[in-house]
Amino acid sequence: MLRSARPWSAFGPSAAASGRTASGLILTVLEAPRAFLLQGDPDDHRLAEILWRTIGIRRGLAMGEVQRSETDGSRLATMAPDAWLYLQPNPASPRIAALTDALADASIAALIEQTEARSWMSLAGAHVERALAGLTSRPLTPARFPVGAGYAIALGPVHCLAERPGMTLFRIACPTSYAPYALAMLRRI
Amino acid sequence: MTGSRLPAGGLIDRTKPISFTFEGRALTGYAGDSVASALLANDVRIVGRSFKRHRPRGLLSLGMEEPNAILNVGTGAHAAPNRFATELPLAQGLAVSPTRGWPSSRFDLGGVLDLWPTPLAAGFYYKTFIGPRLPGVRDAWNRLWEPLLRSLAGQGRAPEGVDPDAYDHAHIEVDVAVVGAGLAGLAAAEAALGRGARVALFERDIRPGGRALGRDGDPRIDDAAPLAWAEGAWARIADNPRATAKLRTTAFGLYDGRQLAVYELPVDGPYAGRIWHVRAKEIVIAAGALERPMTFPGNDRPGVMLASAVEAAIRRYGVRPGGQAVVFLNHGDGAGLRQALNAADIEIVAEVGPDETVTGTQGFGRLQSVDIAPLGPDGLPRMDARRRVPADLLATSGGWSPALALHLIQGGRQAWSEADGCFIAAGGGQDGVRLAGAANARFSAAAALADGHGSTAGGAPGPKTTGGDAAPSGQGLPLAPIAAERLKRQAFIDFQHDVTVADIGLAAREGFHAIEHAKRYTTAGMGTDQGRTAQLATAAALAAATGREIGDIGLSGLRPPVTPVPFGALGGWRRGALFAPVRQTPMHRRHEALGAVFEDVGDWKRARYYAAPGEAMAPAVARECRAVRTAVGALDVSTLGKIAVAGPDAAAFLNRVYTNRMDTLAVGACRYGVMLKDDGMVFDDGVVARLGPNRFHVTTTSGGAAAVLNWLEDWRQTEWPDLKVWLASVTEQWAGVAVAGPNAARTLAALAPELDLSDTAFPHLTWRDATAAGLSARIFRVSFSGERGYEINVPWRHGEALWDAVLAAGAIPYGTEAMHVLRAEKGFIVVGHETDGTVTPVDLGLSWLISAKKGDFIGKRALARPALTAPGRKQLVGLEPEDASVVLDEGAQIIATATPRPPEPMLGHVASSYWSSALNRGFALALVKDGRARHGERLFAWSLGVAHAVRVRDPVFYDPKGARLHA
Amino acid sequence: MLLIPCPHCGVRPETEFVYGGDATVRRPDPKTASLDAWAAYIYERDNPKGPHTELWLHASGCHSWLVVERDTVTHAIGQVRQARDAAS
Amino acid sequence: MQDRFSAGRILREALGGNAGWRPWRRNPEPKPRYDVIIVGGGGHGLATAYYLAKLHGIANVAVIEKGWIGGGNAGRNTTIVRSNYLWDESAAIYEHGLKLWEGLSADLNINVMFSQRGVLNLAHTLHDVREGMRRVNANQLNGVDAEWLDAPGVKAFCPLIDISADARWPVLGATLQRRGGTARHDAVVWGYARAADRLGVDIIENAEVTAILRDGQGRFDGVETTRGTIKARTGALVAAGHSSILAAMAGFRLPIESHPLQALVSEPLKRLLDCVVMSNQVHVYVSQSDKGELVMGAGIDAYTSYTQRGALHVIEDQMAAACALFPMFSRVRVMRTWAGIVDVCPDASPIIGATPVPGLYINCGWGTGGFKATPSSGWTLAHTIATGAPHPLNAPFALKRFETGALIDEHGAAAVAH
Repeated sequence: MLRSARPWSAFGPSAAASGRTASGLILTVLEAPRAFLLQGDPDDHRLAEILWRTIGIRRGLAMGEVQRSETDGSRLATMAPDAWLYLQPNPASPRIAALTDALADASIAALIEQTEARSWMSLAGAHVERALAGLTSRPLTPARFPVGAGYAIALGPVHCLAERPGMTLFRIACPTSYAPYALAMLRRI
Repeated sequence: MTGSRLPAGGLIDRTKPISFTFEGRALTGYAGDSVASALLANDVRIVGRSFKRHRPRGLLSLGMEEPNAILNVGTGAHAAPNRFATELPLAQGLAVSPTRGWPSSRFDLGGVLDLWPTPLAAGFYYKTFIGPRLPGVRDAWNRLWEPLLRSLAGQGRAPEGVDPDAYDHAHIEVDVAVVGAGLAGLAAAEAALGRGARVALFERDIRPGGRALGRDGDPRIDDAAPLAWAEGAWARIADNPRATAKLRTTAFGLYDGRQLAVYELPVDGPYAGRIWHVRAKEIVIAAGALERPMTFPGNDRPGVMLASAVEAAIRRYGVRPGGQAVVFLNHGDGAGLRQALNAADIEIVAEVGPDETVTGTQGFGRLQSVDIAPLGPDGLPRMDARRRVPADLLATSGGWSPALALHLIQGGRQAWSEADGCFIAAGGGQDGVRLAGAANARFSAAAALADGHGSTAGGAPGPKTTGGDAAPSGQGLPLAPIAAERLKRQAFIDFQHDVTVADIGLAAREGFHAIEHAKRYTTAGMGTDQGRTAQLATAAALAAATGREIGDIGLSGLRPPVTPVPFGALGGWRRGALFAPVRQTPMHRRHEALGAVFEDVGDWKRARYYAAPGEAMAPAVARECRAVRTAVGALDVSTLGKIAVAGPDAAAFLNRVYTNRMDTLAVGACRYGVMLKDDGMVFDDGVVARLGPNRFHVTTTSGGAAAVLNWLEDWRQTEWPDLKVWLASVTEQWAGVAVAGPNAARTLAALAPELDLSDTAFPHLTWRDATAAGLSARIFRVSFSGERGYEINVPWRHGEALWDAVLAAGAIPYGTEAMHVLRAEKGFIVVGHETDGTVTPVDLGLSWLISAKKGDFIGKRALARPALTAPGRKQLVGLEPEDASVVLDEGAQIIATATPRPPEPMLGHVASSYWSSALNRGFALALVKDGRARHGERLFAWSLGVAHAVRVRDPVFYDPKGARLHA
Repeated sequence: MLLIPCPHCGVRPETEFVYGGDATVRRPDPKTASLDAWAAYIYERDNPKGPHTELWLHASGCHSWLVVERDTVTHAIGQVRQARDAAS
Repeated sequence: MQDRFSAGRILREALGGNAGWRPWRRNPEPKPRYDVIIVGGGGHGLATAYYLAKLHGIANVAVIEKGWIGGGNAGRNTTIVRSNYLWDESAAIYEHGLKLWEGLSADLNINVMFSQRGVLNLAHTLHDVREGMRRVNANQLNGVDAEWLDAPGVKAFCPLIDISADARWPVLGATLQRRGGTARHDAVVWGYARAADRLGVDIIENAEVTAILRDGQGRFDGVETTRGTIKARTGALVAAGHSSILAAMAGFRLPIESHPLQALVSEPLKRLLDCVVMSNQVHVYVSQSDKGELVMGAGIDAYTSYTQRGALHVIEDQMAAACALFPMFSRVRVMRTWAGIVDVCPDASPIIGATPVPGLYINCGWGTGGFKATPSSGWTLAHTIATGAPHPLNAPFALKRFETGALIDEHGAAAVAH
């Protein structure tokens, strides 16, 4: 069946694209989590209730805040005062259906799937902060980009989303069509 | 080691000899040498020729102020033009040569220009080469004089080929950034670290210490010799985890938000470097001071050196720059110099006293003697009483000027200080930026240390100094009185550009009284040395010539960078494949395999056509078009911009955005729409599909997606915040394949057997969710070709699989060129072809898209403006060349005659033009004045000198009834 | 490079933003607006030498349109608000 | 004009030790009243004064400059001169200017170093090619010299350009105007000043306008300056970079935004680039000065500003682009960067003519292209001032056009094709 085709076509990142960067950082291409952009009124309590009921996560309001589910590794990153990104590593999680059903009519909030829109990769190594700083004027010091946070960030000309799961580890999502460029950019640091 | 190297001493490693070549001559120096000090050690006295008069020049300095020693380094792709010998650490195998002087710097034919320099005075070129014609030469300036001047001018040779070096960029944020690791800078950095700050310290030299490097006679610091203290302080700072300390790293710019731009060069290799973008809460500029040469007749003779350079030669490089020295200072700080000369066993044959001056020097290519004369009551030298002393070295100092460049280029001010005998910082600039040490006119070691330490207030007490402390006292202007005009032409102010006291006098005589005018007229201070030695002397000479005070004249403005920075370094890593991003669709690899030729659309690569082996473009495109018209074709439409619009007010929002109604759109249906800017001009177009009562899927042009989304967000957030609607880009969520042609339904049926494709179940301009090729798909029944068409959208990662399936089901791939032919045959417009920001929907014949029933929409009011309704506007028409075999040039202009006589009135232009295999003729879409009233008229399409007769007609060439949509 | 304190994302470099120009322009009612009122709305902009109220889109941040007070002589940046709040 | 410049004169004066050279212009005290006041001592203002005196016999004119003449954009541009504009109105006024350029050295008796080395506008996409062809054809039919070159033609004309097909933005062709080129900006400013001064025009420096005076009927009546009140019944605002400020003083608004535009020069190199190269897609424009420096323009900074100071990232973007197009420039170094303030109109075309204030005229909005227009803008504004009516050349560039919507949009195509 055609569905069994490789998850990524050759244009984009495949596991083969993983490896070490010029300065020895470990660059790993990740399978994309299911991603849903959630947009709604930050003060709307109905929305908060729906989120808690369907995905078991309380909405963060501060930019960079990433709220995590206790149970299934899913998370909700604050993208804008009225926008959050729900990231669910388990593509078959029943919570996805629960959430989409609850917001299907877009009367309270808009829920748009963007799973395909981003390519995910991780960059790890002792000097990862310094190396990435060559690509962005966005400060990356722990004070400005704490462990656990996630921000929109420009790497060179590419608008990305970056998470910092650990002090020496960044998870980066770039627009899918820019993935070949983004990988080349990261490989040389 | 031969030459002038002293038997011992200096900060060089005599166990590490380094060989290099100068003008092909093999020479040797030591690790720790600069190219300049090595040349001096090898008795190379002529290091280049001047720009205009080709005078032989030697090393004036051993530092960043050097105007003379400009070298070409390396050859071919490794070449680097105009590098300063004083700034180049000596490296093994380095091949350097002067940038001027032919055949050599010693014997330069250009030297004849110096035989009678008077006609070549400042600005001479403005006053000649004026006449439009010379006997026999038309346009003499362009054909004769300018080429001649250009071949004489210029300095270094540009490299050839691609730069083999790589450059990088870095960004850091610190509390305190310190520029300069001299005494003041080191004290400032240590003080800042002392109070827990994160510190960045940048030193342009390859060693810390600043003036301590080439100087003796300073006090002991914390009971250590100054240099030992400096090295200790540097080590402490470099070891501190809160500090970033870099050598051979120059702060070349200071920008808004206290952002320093810093260029780091490797201490060992000459070029490849990194630019640091440094953001700091506080910036300490401790860039030191620059010594000023005295201006007197013959002051450019090789052997005339700055006093600090003589000291540095002896103390830092262990080089003996001469045997018999004349000392000519305009201040009292000569102790260190004298000690150095004595240490090097250099005889001081004369010291020019305060009531004396130098009136001339002699010697070709090397100083042989110096004329010294007493000053008369009129303050001018008494030439009759002058004496000539033999000397091969003249150590001169006209005092010191604080290095204010960084302060000035960020908007700082400066003012003349009579007490200090120099211009000093006088406020302005950004908060949190301070000068310290000699840059702050604190010239003595003790004062500099205290200033540097104090300038970052708080923390531990600063370094203690003990012992004598020297500083220039009573320094005046570096301008020696000169008796005769003739001698003023030998007294150089700008060594590199051969600007003399006489030139400044001439500029003053001709009315160039503003310093900026005098500078531009004489080019004083406009050389690659950026006028470090010339700036003050220029102002001083202008003051003298116009009888004004130097403080009233001021100095000419400085512009970044403080020191030259390579293009490649500024460009950084964005070169080659990383220069600009490329966007690819998931089918890209398939297109390549099919022999696609790509076109750039925004950042996208789109397949333009698929050439079978040996197939040219025209037949390929014709073949692809025939496939769509007679069977079925497949086009990759993944690049289309896609925006999800959702929320209770989504329909109301889109109603205001498009010219036609979107609120009446039924769920399951789609509709074509155009967007206008509020000036009434077409901005973008696409298809709007209603997914639910509150949910829409909107497509934009491939190139316009980002701009459209930003623009829609602008309206949503700033104009209509009351509307409850949200926008999200889903461009890369959906890959798409357009399946078009009479067999399109059959092809789709093969992919989605369970989908009812009848016109009743799935009519034109509707969409359905379905499973296609085993993939969950959203299928839009739309047509941009005039044939029955479906756009199958699947999750991006499955684009390739979908493409394979569609082709396997019999569709022929076609590219954007065929797409254009097909849409043009139907008279469909493309934003960017038929629009250029000056075209309204009415001009395009899209009035039917403008809803009269609904209220306001963006651009509606503007459409009523007189010029947008007046007759004579250009309207969309079709053109048929009378000669059916002709395909008009796109961009051809429409005129009324076959034989234009400029200025020939133009009626419009060809926007799109193709060969149509369906019509078996060339055809075009054009915008023509009152075009709709001209149908049937015979006009001419004119391009690059050829006029083709064309017949104006309706823009719909093919299937005007639209029957084929349902074929 | 300007440093713009985004009310949501904190201080960010100018390169993350898209400039939107004069923020004081108000769209007149299209039904009643005179020709020159409309022309003024489309084309005329505050262009002061000194304090300026202007729009910036935080394109590689929270995608908010912001109303920024900036001095066109010193480039000093004052109050920054979300345009949505400023408008309503 | 006495005191003429020539090669012979240079030799004669040299024999006399250059003692005989006279000031290029007087340094007059402002008179209380003039026939015409021109605010702005840049190229455009000085040219206006010169043509008023020379062609219209109006010599009782004051040019008022807040600093030193030529200290604004006249001294901050990349000196490119061309006339290959798309629309008839633009082509007409720029071509008129180009013809004036061709005789300017002789007319002003100073070498303005107008170098007709040819201007290339590169096309990197099919869209660029369409627009380029459209412009070339329009130029030719307007009597403006223009040629279309394919990629090999570009390489032949300018061997330095990388035309390799695998470049990120391959060169598909270019428009060429051979009569275009560069000139020496200081010489233009000083030449117009010298010539105008010789005809009796007072050039008054260090006089900043602090107020614009209007009489009871609201007509222009003079200006207050830091050097006192100066009266006149006719005035013209010719102060690029401060047009909106002066307009506000006079009580009207302009459709203008003022942005920093950065430019730079490299260190001087041996002659290597013999034409002007411009590329919108890659965003480079470059020429080599007679002295050997590469002179380059960058993009305008995004925001409005009155500091003649731009941001570094704009320079960095431009240097990356320059190296993409001219790989061998990578090791050449930037010597000076600077910024001018450009007044940008919504349709990228200038405003030359009447203002809502009777007796007051304005010339502004040249955006990034003002230098090349110096002669024609002065010429047409002088005509407008002298006759009280616009010349056909500048009539289309009236301020009124923004009301009617009859814009002259030189941005070229607004969007990118499907």
